[in-house]
Amino acid sequence: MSTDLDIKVHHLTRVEGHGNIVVNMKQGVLEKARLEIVEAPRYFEAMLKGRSFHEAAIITSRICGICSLGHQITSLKATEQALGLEVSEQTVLLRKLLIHGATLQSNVLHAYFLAAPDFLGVGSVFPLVGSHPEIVKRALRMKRLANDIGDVVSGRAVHPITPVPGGFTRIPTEKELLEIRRRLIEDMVPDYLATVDTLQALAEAIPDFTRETEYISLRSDHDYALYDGDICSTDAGRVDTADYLGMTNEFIVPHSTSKHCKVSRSSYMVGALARWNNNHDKLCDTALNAAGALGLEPNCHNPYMNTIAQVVEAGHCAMDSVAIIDRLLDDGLKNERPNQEPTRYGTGIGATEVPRGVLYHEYTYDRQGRVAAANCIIPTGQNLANIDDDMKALVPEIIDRSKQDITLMLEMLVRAYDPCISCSVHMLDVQFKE
Amino acid sequence: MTNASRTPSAESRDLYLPVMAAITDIRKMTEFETLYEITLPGGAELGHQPGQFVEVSLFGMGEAPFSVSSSPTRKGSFEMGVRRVGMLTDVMDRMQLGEKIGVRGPFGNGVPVEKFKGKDVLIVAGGIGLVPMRSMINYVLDNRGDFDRLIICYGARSDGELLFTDELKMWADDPRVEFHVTVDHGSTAWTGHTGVITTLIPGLDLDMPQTRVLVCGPPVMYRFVLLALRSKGVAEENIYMSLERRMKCGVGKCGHCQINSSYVCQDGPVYHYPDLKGLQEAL
Amino acid sequence: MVQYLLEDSRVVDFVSHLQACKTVYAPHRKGTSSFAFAPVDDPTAVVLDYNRTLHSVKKYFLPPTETLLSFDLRTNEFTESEIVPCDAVFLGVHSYDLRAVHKLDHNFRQENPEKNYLRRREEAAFVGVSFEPDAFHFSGSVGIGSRDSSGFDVFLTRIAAGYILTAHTPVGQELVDGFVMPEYTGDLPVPPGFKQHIYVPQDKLSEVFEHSYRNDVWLETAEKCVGCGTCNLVCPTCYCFNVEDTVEITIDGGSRARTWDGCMLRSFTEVAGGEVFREESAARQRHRVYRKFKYISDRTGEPWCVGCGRCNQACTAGISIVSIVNRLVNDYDREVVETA
Amino acid sequence: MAKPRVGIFDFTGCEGCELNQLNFEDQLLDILGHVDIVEWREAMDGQVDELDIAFVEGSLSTPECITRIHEIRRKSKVLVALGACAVQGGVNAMKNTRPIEEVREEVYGDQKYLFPTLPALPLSAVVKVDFAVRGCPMTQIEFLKVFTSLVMGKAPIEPDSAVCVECKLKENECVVDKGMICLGPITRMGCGARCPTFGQYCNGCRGLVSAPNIEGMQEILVEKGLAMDEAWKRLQLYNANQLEGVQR
Ligand SMILES: Cc1cc2nc3c(=O)[nH]c(=O)nc-3n(C[C@H](O)[C@H](O)[C@H](O)COP(=O)(O)OP(=O)(O)OC[C@H]3O[C@@H](n4cnc5c(N)ncnc54)[C@H](O)[C@@H]3O)c2cc1C
Ligand code: SF4
Ligand code: SF4
Ligand code: SF4
Repeated sequence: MSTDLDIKVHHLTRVEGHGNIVVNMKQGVLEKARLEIVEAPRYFEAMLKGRSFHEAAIITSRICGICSLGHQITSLKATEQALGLEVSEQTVLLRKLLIHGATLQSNVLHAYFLAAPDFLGVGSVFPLVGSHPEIVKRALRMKRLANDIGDVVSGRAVHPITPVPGGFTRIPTEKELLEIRRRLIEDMVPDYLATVDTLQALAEAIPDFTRETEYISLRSDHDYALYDGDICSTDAGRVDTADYLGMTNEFIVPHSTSKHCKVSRSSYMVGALARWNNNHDKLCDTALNAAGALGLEPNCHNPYMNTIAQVVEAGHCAMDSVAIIDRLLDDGLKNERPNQEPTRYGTGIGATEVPRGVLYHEYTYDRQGRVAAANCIIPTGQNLANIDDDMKALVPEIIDRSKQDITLMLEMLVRAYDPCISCSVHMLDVQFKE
Repeated sequence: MTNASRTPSAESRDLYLPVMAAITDIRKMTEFETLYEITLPGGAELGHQPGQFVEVSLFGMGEAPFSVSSSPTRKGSFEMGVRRVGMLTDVMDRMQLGEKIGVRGPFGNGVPVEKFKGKDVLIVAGGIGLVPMRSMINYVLDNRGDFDRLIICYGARSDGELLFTDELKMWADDPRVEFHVTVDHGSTAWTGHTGVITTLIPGLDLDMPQTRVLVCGPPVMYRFVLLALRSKGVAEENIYMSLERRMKCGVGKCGHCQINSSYVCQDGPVYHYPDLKGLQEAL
Repeated sequence: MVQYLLEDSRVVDFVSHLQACKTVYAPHRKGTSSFAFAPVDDPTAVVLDYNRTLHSVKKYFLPPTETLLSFDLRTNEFTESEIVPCDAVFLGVHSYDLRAVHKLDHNFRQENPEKNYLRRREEAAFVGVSFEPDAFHFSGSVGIGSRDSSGFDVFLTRIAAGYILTAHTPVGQELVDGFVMPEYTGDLPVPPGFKQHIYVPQDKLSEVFEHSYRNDVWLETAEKCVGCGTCNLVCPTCYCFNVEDTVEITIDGGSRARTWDGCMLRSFTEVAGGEVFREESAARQRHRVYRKFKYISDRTGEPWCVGCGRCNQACTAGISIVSIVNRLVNDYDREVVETA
Repeated sequence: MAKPRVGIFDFTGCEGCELNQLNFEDQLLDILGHVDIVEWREAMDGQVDELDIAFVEGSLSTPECITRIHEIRRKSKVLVALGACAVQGGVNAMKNTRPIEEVREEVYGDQKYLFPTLPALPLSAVVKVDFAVRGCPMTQIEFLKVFTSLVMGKAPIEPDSAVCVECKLKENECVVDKGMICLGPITRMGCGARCPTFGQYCNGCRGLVSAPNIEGMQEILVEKGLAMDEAWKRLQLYNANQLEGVQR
C-alpha cells in the first residue's frame, strides 16, 4: 500500500467555476484533502449598495448564469418581504413554473453533459454525439423544452427578464402555455422515461460510498418544497427561515475564495439528495417510480447518488409543471401589472430551493428604496465543507487504487455535488460600512 | 396624386434581383487590384455608358457597387477593376475563372459624353479612380474622331501600384494621347515623374475654353485637384467629377448615398462641378 | 354624395360586414396606452377613436424587414421571394397616414418603379376616419385636415351619435353595398382645431430652408438628441433601408433582406475605414428635416412631412420638428426679411 | 478544408454565456458539424496548443487572468469576446467605481490579503479582440451570426445603432410610455430589443453605441424622474468602464 499521495487537479473540468482538488498524504497521514476555490471574487456587494429595489434582482441574477433564475426569484422574495409588496396567486404559480423549468434544465444538463461522460468513460459529451446520437438528441430535446419554459414565461432562460418585484412585466399567453403543456406530455414524458432506462443501465458505475451526513433543505406541508417552506435539517428538525443565519454559520477558510458553512456538525449537505431525504413523501408517482427503478432509497447517505436524486426530481418538475399550467388556465390568465408600491422599508429574507440546494437572500432597504445591506448564502458554499469531509473519508477507503483512479473518484465526487463555484464566490455577505 | 388609392404597377420592375454572370477572365494587376472580365448570359450587352456602375452580389456576402471599367465600344463582355478592401472584395479575390457572380445594372448617370464631343478631353485619375476613367478613355480612343485632344493625368502612390500597366504603355506610345503619369514615391527603378498628382497640372498646355475635365480619385484628392485646375484657369462649368458613397440599392431608394438633395446613384456618380458646389456634404 | 349615419352601436356590425368582403386591418390597443394596426380577428377589438398608431399602414407595403431573395450556397442560385399584394381593407386610417402612403407611392414610382412596394400596395382599399388632434398632431399646417377624405374609398367622420359615412369611389361603394344605414341629413359640427402649428406654407418654407443650413438650431438640437433613430423609424414617409445577407447555421443557404434604416443613425453614411459622411449629429438632424421640407419638396412642391406628430411623441428627448421649423421661420423673418 | 478548431474559455463572470452555448439545443449538432471544439473546461477534459477560433467569456480581474489571456491570444488565430463581461467589463466593472481596498475589506475583512484582485477589465484592455458577441447573457442570435460569418471566412458586421431601432422594427410600445426608464436609446442593438419586447426596460447590457450622447441620455433619465446619482448608477450598471472619465 502506497503511503504517499499527491493529487492536484488544477481547474477541475465539467463543473461551473474554477476549483482545484488538492489531496496530500504523507506516510499514511492525510495532510490535505480539499477543494480549493480559486474563482476570482466579483464583489457584488459593491454593485448592490445603494441600488434601487428595481435593480437588486437584475444585479444578483448576474452572480451566476447557471442559477440566474433561482437568484432572481429569491431576490424578489426578499425584496417583496422587505418592502411589504404582496404578490398575486398567479405570480406565485408562474414563479413555481419557472423554478420547475430551471431545475429541470439544470438537472438534465448535469446528468447528461457533466456527469454522464464519467459513467461512459469519456472526457466530454462531444464524443457521445457520434457514439450515442440518440441519447444526445434526447438530452437536447429535454433541455430545449425546459429552457422554453423559461423563455416563454420569463423572456429568457438565462438572466430572465420579466420577473420583477411585485409580479411580471409580461404574462405569457394561453396559447404559449398550452404549447408548453402539449410538449411536456408528448415529448418530455417519453424522454424522461427513456432517461430513467438509460441511467438504470449505467447505475452500477455509481460508486458505493457512504458517510453519515446532515441534510438540509426547505420543507413545506403543501408540496415538494422548491419555491418556499421552512428550513428542515435531518439533525435539527424544522426551523423558521428567519433563523437562516443560525442554519448556515458562515466562516472564512484560507483555501477558498468562498466561505464555508456548518450547523450541527462540521459540515452539512444541501441539494437534490437533501431534498430527496427530507421531502420524498411529496414527490409525484412518476418521480417515485424513477427512484425505485434507480435504487434511490430514503435516508441515502451516498453523495454520488445526488445525480440520481436530480434525475428523480426532474420527473416531478415536469409533471408538476403540467399541473401548474392547468391551474393557471383554469383560473384564467390575468393581465396583471406588477405591484410596486412599497408599504414599508425594512429587511426581508427570501429562501428558495434552487437546483444545488437552498439559497438565501436578505436585503435591508433605506427609505428611498435603495439597498442598505445585503446578504446571500449560496448552496455550493454550504456544500464546500461537506465536500472536504467526504474527501477526507473517501481517500483512506480507496487508497489502494491507482492514483489515476483515486483522482477520477475525487473528480466524480465533486461533480456529483454539481457545484456552482461562481455562485459560491461571487455573492458574499456584507455589512456595508457607513 | 392624391385621388388614386390604387396605383397601376404594370410598369413596375424587379429592382433587386441580380442576373447571374460568369467571370470569363481574371487579370491580377497589383497585390490588391484585379481586373475581371464578366460575361452576361448569352453574351448579352450590359448596355452601359462610360462612368456607370453595376451592383455585384455574392450570396452570403451582400452587394457592392463597382464601376464598369471597359468602354461600351468593346462588345460581348465587360470589365471591372476591383480593389480588395473588405468582406465582399476579399471573397472576389479568391474567385476562380468560370465562377458566377450576380450583377445588377448598369446604374448611375455616366459621363455626359455629348458635352465632351468636339472638345479637348482632360482626364485626371488618382489611384483606383483610373478604373472608371478607363471606360471613358477607351471610349474616346474608339471614337477618336468625335473628340479633339485626349490628355490623361494619372497618379498612383508608387510605381508598384500602377494599374493597367500594359495600357499605360500603349497610351504613352499612342500619338493621339497626351499621357502624363506620376507616383508619390517612386522605387529606385522608377524614372518617371515623382510627386502628387496636382504637380502634373501646372505643366499642362491647355486650350482653356476648349477643355472639358473629368476627375476621379480618392476623396482627399478632389480639393487639391480643383485648386490646381482653377489656378490654371479652368472654368468650373467645364469640370466633371465622379463621387463614391456607400450604396444599398443603386436605384435611388435606399437613401444611403444621398448628398443633400442628390442621390449619387441617380444624379451621379458623375457630377457637373457647379452642381456639387452647392452641396455642402459632397466634397 | 350620400351621407349615411353609422351609429356607434353598429360599428361592430360594419366591421363584420367588411370582414365578409375582404381581410380587414384596423387599429387595436397595444400595450398600456398605444395603438397599432393589426388584422381584425375580433371586430369588437377594433378601436376607431385613437390618437395615432405606433406605425402607419406603411408597414404593410414596406414591411420593417422584407426578404428580397433567398439563395443556395451549394448551387450559387437564388429564388425571388413572392410578393403578395395586400388585397385588403385598411379601416380606420387617418388622413395624414393615407397622404403619407401617396408620398411613398411617389418615391417608389419615380425613376425606377419598384415592384416590391407597388405590387403590395395596388389592391389596398382605405376606409378613413376623422381624428381629434392631440398635443402632437399638426397635419393641418401641411394641408391635411382632420376630416380630409381625399383619396379614401370610404370615409367616417366622427359625430356625437357615431360616424357620418360617405363612399367616395366605386370600390368604396362596393364595400358598403348591402350594409343598410339611415341617411344622415344633419349638420356637420365644426372640426376640432389643431394644438400645434407651423405658421407658413411650403413655398415660404422652401425659402426659409434655403437660408437655414447653418442655423444654430441644428447644434442646439444635437445636444439633446441621443441619435436613437426613433424619429425616422416611426415616420410614415421615411423609406430608407439597409440590405443584408443572412446565412443559415447549416451554411448551405440563406437570404437577403432589406430592413428599415434611418438617416439619423450614425452608421447610415459610414464608409471606408469608419469615415462617416454625416458624422455630426447636427448634420444628421438637418438632413432629416431637410428631407421633410426641402429636398423632395423642391421637386414636388409639397412638404414631405404629413404632420402626424409621431416623431415628436416618440422622441425620448422630446425633440419637436414643429419647434425646429418654427424656429427657422422666426430666425429667417428676423435675419432675412426684416433686414432686407 | 479542415474544420476550424475552436476553444471556449472563461474568466471572471457568471458563465451564463457559456451556458448559453449549450442552450443552442436546436443548432448544437450543426455547430459541431462545422467546427471541432477542442478545449472547453466547463464541458470537457483536456487542453490544446493551437486554435483557429477562441471564444472567451468573462472579464479580467486577477493577475492570473492577465497571464492566461495572453496565452490564449498567442495560440488563437481569431479571438472573439463573448458577453458583456468580456466586451465591456460587464457588471463586474461597477466595483471599479469604488476604491478596491474598501471593497475587499467589506467582503473579507482583515483576511482580504488572501485574495488578490484588479479592476475588472474587458479583454480588449489587454489583448487584441477580433470580434464581439455582446449582451448579458451574450445574445444568441448574434452568436450564430458571428459563428456563421467566421465559418464562411468573412468578418461579421457589428451593429452600431440603438436598441430603439429594433424596438421600432418590432412595433413595441415604448416602455417609457409605461413610466419606465430605458437605456435603449444609447445601447447597441443586436438583441432584438429583448427586454422591452418582454415589457421590461433595457438596462444597457450590450454596451453603448460608438458615439453615444451621454449627456443627452443623462438629461433624459433625470427628466423621466431619476435623481442624478441614480441616473448615473443606471448608466454604470454595464458600462462603468466606458463612462470612466465622462463628466456627469
Ligand atoms: C459608384 C461606385 C463605384 C465604385 N467603383 C469601384 C471600382 O470600380 N473598383 C473598386 O474596387 N471599388 C469601387 N467602389 C468601391 C466599392 O464599392 C467598395 O470598395 C466595396 O463596396 C467594398 O466592399 P467590401 O464588401 O469588400 O468591403 P466592406 O467589408 O464592406 O468594407 C471594407 C471597407 O471599405 C469601406 N467601404 C465599403 N463600401 C464603400 C464605398 N462605397 N465607398 C467607400 N468605402 C467603402 C468600408 O467602410 C470598409 O472600411 C465603387 C463605389 C461606388 C459607390
Ligand atoms: S416628420 Fe414626424 S410629424 Fe412629419 S410625418 Fe414624419 S413622423 Fe410624422
Ligand atoms: S422601450 Fe427603450 S429601447 Fe424601446 S423604443 Fe423605448 S426607449 Fe427605445
Ligand atoms: S434590451 Fe438592453 S438589456 Fe435587454 S438584452 Fe437588449 S441590450 Fe441587453
